[in-house]
Amino acid sequence: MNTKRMLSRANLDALIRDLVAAGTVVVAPTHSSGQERTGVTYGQVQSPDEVLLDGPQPIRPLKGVVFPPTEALFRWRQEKSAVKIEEVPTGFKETVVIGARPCDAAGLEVVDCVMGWDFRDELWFGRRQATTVLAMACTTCDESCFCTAVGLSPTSTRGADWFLTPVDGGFEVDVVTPKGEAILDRYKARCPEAGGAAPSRTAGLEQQVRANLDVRPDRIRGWLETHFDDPLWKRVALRCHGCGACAFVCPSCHCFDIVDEPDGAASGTRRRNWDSCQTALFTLHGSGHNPRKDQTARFRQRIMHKFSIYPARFGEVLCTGCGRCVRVCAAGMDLVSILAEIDRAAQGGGEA
Amino acid sequence: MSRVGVFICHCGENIGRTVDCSRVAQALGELPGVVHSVDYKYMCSDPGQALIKQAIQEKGLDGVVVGACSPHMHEKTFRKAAAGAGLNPFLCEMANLREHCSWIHEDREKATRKAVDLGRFIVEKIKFNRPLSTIFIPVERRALVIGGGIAGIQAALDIADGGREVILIEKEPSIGGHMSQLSETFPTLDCSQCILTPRMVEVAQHPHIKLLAYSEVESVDGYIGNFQVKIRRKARYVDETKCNGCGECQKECPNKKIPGEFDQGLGMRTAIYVPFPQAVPNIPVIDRANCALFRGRAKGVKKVVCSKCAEVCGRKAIDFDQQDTFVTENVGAIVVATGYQLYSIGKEQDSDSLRGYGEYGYGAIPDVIDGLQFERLASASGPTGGKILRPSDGKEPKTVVFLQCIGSRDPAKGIEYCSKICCMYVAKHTMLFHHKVHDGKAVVFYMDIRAGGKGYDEFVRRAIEESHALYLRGRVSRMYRNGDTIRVHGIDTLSGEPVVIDADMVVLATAMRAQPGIAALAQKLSVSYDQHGFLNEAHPKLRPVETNTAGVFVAGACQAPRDIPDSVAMASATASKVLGLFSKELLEREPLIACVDRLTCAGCFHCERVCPYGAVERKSLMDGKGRLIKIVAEVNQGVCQGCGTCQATCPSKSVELEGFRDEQIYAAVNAL
Amino acid sequence: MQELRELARKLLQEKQVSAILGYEHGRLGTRPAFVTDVADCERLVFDHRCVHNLAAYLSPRRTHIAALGRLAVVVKSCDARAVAGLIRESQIKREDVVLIGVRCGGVVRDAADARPLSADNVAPRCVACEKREPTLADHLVGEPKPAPAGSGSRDARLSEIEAMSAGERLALWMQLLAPCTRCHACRQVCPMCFCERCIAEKTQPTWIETSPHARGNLAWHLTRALHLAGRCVDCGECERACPAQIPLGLLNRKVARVVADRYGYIVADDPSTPTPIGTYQLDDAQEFIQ
Amino acid sequence: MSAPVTVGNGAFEPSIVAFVCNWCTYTGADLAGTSRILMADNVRVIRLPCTGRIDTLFILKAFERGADGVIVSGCHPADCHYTAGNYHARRRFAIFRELMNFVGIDPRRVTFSWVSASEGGKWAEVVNSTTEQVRQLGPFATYPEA
Repeated sequence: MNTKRMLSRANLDALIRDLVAAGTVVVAPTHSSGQERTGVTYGQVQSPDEVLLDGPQPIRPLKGVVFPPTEALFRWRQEKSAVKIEEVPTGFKETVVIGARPCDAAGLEVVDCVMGWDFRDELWFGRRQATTVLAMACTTCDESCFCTAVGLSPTSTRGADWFLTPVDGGFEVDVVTPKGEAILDRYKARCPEAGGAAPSRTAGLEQQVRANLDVRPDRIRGWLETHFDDPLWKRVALRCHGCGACAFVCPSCHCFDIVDEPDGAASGTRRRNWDSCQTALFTLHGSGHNPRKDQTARFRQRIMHKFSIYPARFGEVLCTGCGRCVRVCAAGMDLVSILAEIDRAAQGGGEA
Repeated sequence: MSRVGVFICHCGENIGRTVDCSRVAQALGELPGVVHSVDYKYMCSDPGQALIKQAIQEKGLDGVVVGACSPHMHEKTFRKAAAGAGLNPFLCEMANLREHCSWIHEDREKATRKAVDLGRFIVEKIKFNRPLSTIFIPVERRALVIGGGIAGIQAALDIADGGREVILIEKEPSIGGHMSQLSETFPTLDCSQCILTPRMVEVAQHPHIKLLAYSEVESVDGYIGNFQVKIRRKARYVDETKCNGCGECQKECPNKKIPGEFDQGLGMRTAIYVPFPQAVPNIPVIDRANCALFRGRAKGVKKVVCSKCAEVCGRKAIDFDQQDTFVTENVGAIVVATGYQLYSIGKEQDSDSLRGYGEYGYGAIPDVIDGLQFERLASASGPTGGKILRPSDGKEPKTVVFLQCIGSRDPAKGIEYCSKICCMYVAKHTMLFHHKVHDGKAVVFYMDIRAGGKGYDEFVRRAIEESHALYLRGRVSRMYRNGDTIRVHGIDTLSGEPVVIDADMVVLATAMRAQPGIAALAQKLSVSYDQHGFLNEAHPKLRPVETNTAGVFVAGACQAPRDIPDSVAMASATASKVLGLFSKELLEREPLIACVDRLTCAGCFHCERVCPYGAVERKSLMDGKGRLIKIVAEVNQGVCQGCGTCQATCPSKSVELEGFRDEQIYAAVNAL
Repeated sequence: MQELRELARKLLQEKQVSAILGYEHGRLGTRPAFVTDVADCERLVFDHRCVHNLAAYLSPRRTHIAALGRLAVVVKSCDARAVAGLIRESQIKREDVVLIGVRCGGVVRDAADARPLSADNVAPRCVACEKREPTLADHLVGEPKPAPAGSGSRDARLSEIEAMSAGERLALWMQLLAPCTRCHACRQVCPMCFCERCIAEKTQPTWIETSPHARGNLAWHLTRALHLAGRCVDCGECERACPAQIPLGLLNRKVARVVADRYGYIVADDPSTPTPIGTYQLDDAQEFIQ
Repeated sequence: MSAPVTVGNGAFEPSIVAFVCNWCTYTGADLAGTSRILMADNVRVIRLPCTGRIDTLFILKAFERGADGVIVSGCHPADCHYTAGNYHARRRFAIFRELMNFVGIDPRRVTFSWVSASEGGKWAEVVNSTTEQVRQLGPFATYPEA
C-alpha cells in the first residue's frame, strides 16, 4: 500500500477514458458550463479535455457528490385509511473523483462522524462507499486558504483514496485506502511503480498558507467554551447579512431541511435539502419564538459548532480551511481574521 | 382527517343526461377525507336537502360539497340547509356540474371525468375551509347630510321623520339651494318658493335635525356606522344665539350696491346680509370682501372704519372678531347632496378641459343672460318683482331667443353629457314669458327635445301650442349687438334656411356641472367621481344611490344632472337606505373579508395602495412596556368588500381573504 | 476621504448619530464598517472598491443593527435608491437616518479586486449609470467623478436572449438556474427584500418549493423578480452574493425594462413617487388580453 | 396529477386551468351553460372573487402540477365589481407574462381575457381557442424531474 507509483498525464487521461468507458461517473474540476461567468467547479466530465487540474479552487465543495443539494427520501400516498410509503430507488452510481482538493477530501471524512453517529445515514454512506476520491496536492493557494490552521495541509491525504502529487510529467500516486487499492488493481497498467522521488511542485505552499493564519484549534476551542457572551460576537456579526452562502459552499457544513412536496392532493415526495444555520428560519419555532434571535446569535452558532461543539463531540474541527466562506462572503466576513483574533484573545492578547 | 360529505345532483336530466352522477359520487367517495358520497335526483328539493342534513348529523360531517348547478343559483340554499343541521354555512361549497359541465359538453365519458375533477377541486378546497361567523359592527345611528338644497332637505326630513337624528350642513348662509332661486317649476308651474319654504322651515324646527348652515366638511374619518366628521363652522360675524333676524343691521349698512348671489347678480344686497327673505336660518352674515370695516382692517387701518350694524343691533349679536370654529360629529351614514353649478359660458373657465362660448357675448352683452338669471327675472321675489325686464335698460323685451344645449352635448366645449333639465326649463321659460309679456315672441333653438317624464312632453307641447313659442331645430353661429337689439344668426335645419333674428334678450340654457370643490370632498369621503366631477354610484342600475364607500350615499345633482323630482326621489331613496342601515344596532356583514397576519406582516403597505376601498389601516403593535414593535396593516372589517387584491399583491402573503385563502386555492390547484 | 472622515467625526461627536455605517479596507478588500468610536473614523474609506449596498443593513428586521441606535449611512446613488425604497415602503422614516451621499465614479464587480478601475473590472451597471451622486442625501462628499470606461450596452446580453426562440430561452434558463442551491443569499443581501417572512418560507401553503430542483428554482427566481418589479434598485448585490454565480441581474433588468416601457417608471431615489405596482392607469396597455 | 388524457386517436388533450372572477367571467361561463354553448372539455374553472385576487403563484403552481395551459379571466375595464381589482391585475399579469416569456415559457400557454357576465359566447371562444392553441404547443414539459 505504501509503494509510490507514477501516473503520467497521458496515463491519467487514459485512466479517465477507461473509467468513462466502463460507465463510471467521473467527477473533476471543470469549467462551470453554460454560465454567464466562467468559473471552475466539480462536475461530471466525459473526457480528459474537460478536466482542469491546474485551475483555481472549484467554487463549490465536493460534498454535493455524496450529499446532493436536494434528494428524495421517499414518496408518500395518502389512501382512504392509511398513508403508504414508497421507497425511492437510490441507485448509487460508482463514482471516481479526480483531482479533489485536500480540503474537500478531508471534508467528507470529517462529516462521516456525524453521519454515522447516533443514526447511520445510509444515503450518505451509500454514496460514500460508491465514491473513490483521487485527491491531488494543491499547486495554488490564496489569502483565504487556512488549512494548516485546522491540522491539514496542501498535501494532507485525509479523505483521499489516492493522493496525487504533481511532479514533472505527471503525478506521484500514494494509494491511501483499500478502496484506492481496488481502483489500482483495475488500472495498475496505467500506474507503474515510481522510480525515485521526483521533485514535488507543491513546495513552499504550506508556508504560504501558514502565513495567512497560524493558530491552534485547541486554544480557540478553549476560548469559545468560556466566551459565549463575549462582546466580540456582536462586533464581528454586525456586517453579516445572514445569507448562508458560507454554509452552502462549505465542505463540512452538512445541515439539511426536510420537506414534503405534494404532487397531487394526496401524494408527494419527502425530500431533504441543504440548509444553513445562518438564516432566522433555521431555528424558528412553530410558536413564533426563535431561540437564536438575531444574526449575532446565528453567527456565533456557526463558529461554536465548527470549533467547539463538533470537536467536543467528535474530536474533529468541523472546518477544513478551504477558505470558500471568506471568498464567497458578500459582506467581507473574514473567518481568517476572526480566528486570529480569537486565538490572540485566548493567549491573553485581548481584542485585536 | 376531514369528514367531508359529497352530494351529487342529477338536476333531473340536466346533469344526469351527460354526466354519470353515480360514478362521480363513487370516484369522489374514494378520496381521503370523504366519508359520505351520494347522488340524488334533485338535491335542492326538500328531500334532497334532508339528505344533506341527515348526513351532517349522522356522519358528523365537517364539510359539505354539493355537485350541482352554479353556486350563483343555489349556494345560499345549500348553505342554509347545512346551517339548519348545525354545520357552519361556510363549510358548504358547490361544484358547478351543470353550467360548467353537463350543459356545455356532449361526450358522456369526458364530461363525467371533468365532473370528477371539478368535484375534487372543491373537496380538496373545503378541507381548508374555516367556520366563519357574520361580522357585527356597531352603528352610530345618526346621519350627516351634506348640502341643504332640495335633495339634502328631503333626505334630512325623511331620515328625521324616521326617528333618527340628522346633522344637515350647508356651505351657504341659508339652506334652500338652487330651488329657492327658481320662479316656477315644471311641469306644473307651481311656485318654487311656495313648495320649498315650508320644507325649509320644517328642517329648522324638526327636533331630530341639527342644522349647521354656513359650514363645510373639514375631514372624514372612520367607516360605515362609525364616521367621525370634522365640520368647519365658518365665521358669520353674527352670533347665532343672539340674533333674532330683525334685519335692522341690513338697513343700516352703508354699502348697498353689491351684486347679490341669490339674484345671480341682477339685484343688489348689503355687506351684512341675509341671502333672501325666507332664508333658514334667518341670520345675516358679513361679507368681509365688501364690508368697510374688514376692508379697512385688511389695509391696516387701526380705527374702526364702520360699525353701523353693530351699533344698531339691539341684541349685541354682531361680533367682528368671530373665528371659524370646528365641531366633530359621530355619524353612521353620510348622504352627499351637494348639487350643481351652472357652466359659465364666458372665456374664463375653471378647468382646462372646458371652453367657453365667447361667440355668444355672455358677459359682454348685458342682455345675454343664463337660465338662472331668467328665473330671477320671472320670480315675484326677484329684483324686478316678477316683471321680465332687460338688465341693460329695464325695458320689457318683446323678442326673446332661448338657446338650448349651451355647453351640454358639445364635446368641443368639453362636456359630452346631456344636462337633462334644460329642455324642460326652456319650455317653462317660454310659457312664463308668454304669461308676462302677452305680445312677446319666444324663439327656441334646440338640438333635440328630451322630454321624457310624467307630463313632460305634454308640457313642451303646451309651450309650443298654447304659448306659441317658435321652436327651431338648429344652432346659433353668432350673436352681436345691433343697435338696441341682439342680432342672432342661426339655422333652421328642418327647413334648411338660415335664420336671422333681432332679439331684445337672449337666454342661454347652460350646462349643469358638478359643484366646485366636489373632488376635494369626494377624496375626504373616499368616493370616486367621473371626469366631470359627478360622484360615482356603486352600480348604475342596481345601486344608484350607494357609493363604493359603504355608508356614503348620493342624492341629487351631485351624481349627475337631475331635476327636482329625480333629486327628491333619490333623496328619499338614500333616506330609506340610511334608515335600513339604522334599523339595527349592529351592522351585519359577510365574513368573506381580508385579514392580516400581524406576525409576518412587514408593514410595506402595498395592500393599502391597492385597496379600492381604503380598508387597510395602520396599526402600531406595542410590547408589554408600551414600546413600538412594528407598524402593521389592519383590515377594517366594516370597509373591506372582499376583492382580495391585497392578498395577491402582498409579497409575503401576510394577508388572507377568508373564503379564498391561499390554502384553499392551493388545495384546489393541487388536486389538478 | 478626509472630508468623509471629518463629517463622520462631527456626526459622532455632536451625537447626531450613534454609529456610522460606511466602508473600510479589510484584509481582503473593502467591506462594510460600523464605526461607533470617533477615533475609528480614520478607518472609513470610499473608493471604487466600495461595491456593497449598505442600505440592506437598514431593514428593521436587522435587529442587531437597529440596536446600535441612530445611524449615518454612506450611500452611492444606487444605494440611495434603496433607502428611498425603504422609506417609500414604510420600513424606515427619513428622519431616522442620516445619509452621507458620495459622488461615485463607478465600482468594481468584486470587492476583493485590488486593481484600479478599468473597462475590465467595472461593474456593468456603473457604465450605464446616469446618476453619479444621490439626490436623497443629507450630506454630499467627494469630487464629481467622470463615468467609468466600459464598453458595450449592458443590455446586449438581454437582447441576445430575447432574440432566442422560446425553447432556447427555456434551455438556457434551466442551465443557468441548475446550480442554484437555494441558499437565498440573493434575498438576504437585497435591500428591498425586507419581508418579515419571505414567501419562499411560507409553508401553509408552500407556493414556492424550497428544493433546489427545476420547479423550486424557477418558481423562486421568477417570483423574486416579480416582487422586485418597480422596486429593484439595480445595485447588483444579488448577483454578487450568489455563490453559484447565477446572472440574477438579467431577470431583474428584464422586469425593470418592462416596467419602464409599459409604465414609464424608472426607480429613482425619490421616496415620494409611488411604485408602479399598487397604482394603475385606466388606459394601461392591454394588448395581451383577449 | 392525472396523466395527460389521451383519447381514441391518441391526440394530445391538454389540461387547462381557468382562474376567473366571480362576478363577470364566472357568470359569463354560467351563461354559456344556460345557453347550451358546446365547448372543449379541457378547461377546469376555479372561482375567485376578482382578478385582483388571482396571484401569479396560482399560474406557476398550476404548471407545476401538470397543467399545460392556464386561463385568467375577469371583468372588462370599468366593469370590476370592486372598482379596480382588474386594473391592478392587468399590470401584474402584463409584467408576469413578459417575464415568463423571457425565461422561455411560451406565453401562448396563458390566456388573459376580459369576459363579461353577458359574454357566454366569448367565454366559449376563449375556452376553445386556448385549448386549440395549447394542443398545438403540446404538453408542458418544463420540469423534467419529479
